[in-house]
Amino acid sequence: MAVALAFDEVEPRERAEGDPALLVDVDGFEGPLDLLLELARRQKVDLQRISILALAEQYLHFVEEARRLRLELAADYLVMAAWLAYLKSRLLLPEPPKSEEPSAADLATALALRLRRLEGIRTAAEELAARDRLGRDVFPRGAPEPIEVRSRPLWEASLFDLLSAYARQRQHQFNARVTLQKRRVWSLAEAREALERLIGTAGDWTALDAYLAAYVARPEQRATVLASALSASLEMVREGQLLLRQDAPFAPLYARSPAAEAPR
Amino acid sequence: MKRGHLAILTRTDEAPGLPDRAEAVRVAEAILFAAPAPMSADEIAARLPQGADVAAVLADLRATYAGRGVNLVRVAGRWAFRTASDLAYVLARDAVEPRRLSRAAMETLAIIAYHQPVTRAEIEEIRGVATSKGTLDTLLETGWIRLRGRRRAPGRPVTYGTTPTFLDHFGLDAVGDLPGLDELKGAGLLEGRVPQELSVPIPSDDLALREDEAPLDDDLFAPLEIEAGEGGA
Amino acid sequence: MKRGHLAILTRTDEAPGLPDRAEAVRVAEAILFAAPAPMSADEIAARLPQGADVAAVLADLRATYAGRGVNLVRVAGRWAFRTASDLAYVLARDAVEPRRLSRAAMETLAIIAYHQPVTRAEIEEIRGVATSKGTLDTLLETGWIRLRGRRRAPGRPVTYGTTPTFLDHFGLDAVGDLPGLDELKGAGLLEGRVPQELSVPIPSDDLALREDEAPLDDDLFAPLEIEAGEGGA
Repeated sequence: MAVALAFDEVEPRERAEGDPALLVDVDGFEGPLDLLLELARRQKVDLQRISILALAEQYLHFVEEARRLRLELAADYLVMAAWLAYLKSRLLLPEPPKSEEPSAADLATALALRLRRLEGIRTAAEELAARDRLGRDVFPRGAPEPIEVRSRPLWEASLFDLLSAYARQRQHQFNARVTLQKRRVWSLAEAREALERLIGTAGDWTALDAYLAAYVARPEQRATVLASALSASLEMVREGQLLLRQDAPFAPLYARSPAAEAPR
Repeated sequence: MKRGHLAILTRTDEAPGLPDRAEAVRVAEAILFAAPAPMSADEIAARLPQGADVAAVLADLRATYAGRGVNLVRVAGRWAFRTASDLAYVLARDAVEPRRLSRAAMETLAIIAYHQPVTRAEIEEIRGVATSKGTLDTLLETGWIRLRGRRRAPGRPVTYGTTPTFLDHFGLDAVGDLPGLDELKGAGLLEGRVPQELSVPIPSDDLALREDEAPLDDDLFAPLEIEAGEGGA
Repeated sequence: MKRGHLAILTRTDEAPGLPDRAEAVRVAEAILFAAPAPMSADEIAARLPQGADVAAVLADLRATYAGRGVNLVRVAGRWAFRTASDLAYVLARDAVEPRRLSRAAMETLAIIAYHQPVTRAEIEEIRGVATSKGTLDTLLETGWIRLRGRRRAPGRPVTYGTTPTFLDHFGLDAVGDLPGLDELKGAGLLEGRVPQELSVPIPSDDLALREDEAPLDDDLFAPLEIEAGEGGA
């Protein structure tokens, strides 16, 4: 269905002078109902009291005019014209007594209703379009602040996890019983014992740090091991039981038994 | 008008019975200002201090902002702050001109809004012309209309309806607030030709399908093509 | 462009003869609300009614919003509406994310539970490895352990214990209900003979400090740092 009418001739459209009601300009109409509505409006009366007969005549006149101008009307305009011609004849003739078809008056009323409905929705469309529209007349917040999703940890642990973790610790200790007891402080006596073992085994200069590393069970014991070892070694040097050598300040300390032969 | 530290106090040792209304209003104000889209009263209530009366809080807030440069409005059953409409002239500079709908599209939209749920054939009957596929596509593209379901009738035509975005765009709380709806209804202009006994002459954008509507089912993505064949029926 | 009820707004003392201050405030309010980014006073001034004093308008607006859920603030010399800082929490949604404790944390927790009150050094002695600060922090975060006090001993190390939340989470009535070594063995969690000397002390999560515990006093917020220094002593 063609919505707008096409002109088959290039010649400028002729316009009936002086009578705008007969202006043959189908370009702006959207189908026959739209045209009918426009014609009805020109009757300048309430659509409810419109004369369908007059309207049908105007429409038919319009179509004739279009034909005279050799305008090609879309099929639906012609269908409407045929129907209106039929309606017109029905309206003019006396109503047959028991007809099975709807009466001419009913048909006219139905057409009027359709026109009113179209007009009603047109008005509504205009009112709708004229409303304060978002982004044209009213505006939302230009810089919305999105909801920040903060993840909150939900810690999961069962009593079983807790007990088995504890048991694991204790089990570890069952098995580790034989290892020497961990102490927070390495006593001088322990240091001396260790150094005496060193003298016994190492004939050559031995790096004290490396040797003592074996006694540092945990990192934080390093200080106490070194401190106690140093005190013990100084005492042993004084007693002539140990030789110490350091090549430069802060350089590694070496120790050996004075009894051993210097290899040099 | 209370300051932050006070507010925190109120939240922790909350007086039994009356929660602090002013604080609840502040919270609702903050939430609605920040929200990128309109929020339902329930969504707001979920964030208010316990026991706050969300309706009263919103009424307070609406009253506070009445007449201001920003107003609290209800759109699509939800709440949002919007610039006052009489200030459009100042803000128009920012406006990205919304796509102008053709007259045909605007009419089609109006028919969908006022007559929903409505089929393409019914739209055409009202307008008296065929509806081009482009018109419906354009409208679907705006996000203002949606395919609702299928009419339980021969050909099972797709039914169209409007969306909450439509209400938001046109500043409507509900389809019942459409302009001139009462006049159209009163004049009997909303009654369709179709199933008289089922037709309720009130538009409905309710998500629930009507009795005479069936779900779209799986041919969701090709409804227009399918419906196109129905025009002549 | 003035609305009827605007008079209500004229709360700001408006000098007669000057351009309508209230209207200028409304315009500024709407512009700032709709602005996608903070605006300079000059940009705002360019849109205000002729002759409006932008500084006064902004001062008015700032005063109006002071103490509300949304405030007018200056950001880098520009103006913008921002959620009141004390309400930041309403703009955040807590997503609960299930997380499991690391093995080290679980073991540390178990030792704290069984040996409380216990110091970090004691935990390390039992576990045989150093306990990272992160592990204790994580456990404090769970809300299952707490700093109890300080051991009356050289270095005054912090003592740890469990909280009522701990009992609640693990479904225990009291810490005394934690199964002993024999029971753990009975449950198949331990193997071998339980050495005599490995008895488990009776744990206490009593709020009252023990005789060998002193209160945390005022260095509450730096106990871990203080304790960290104690390792080498």
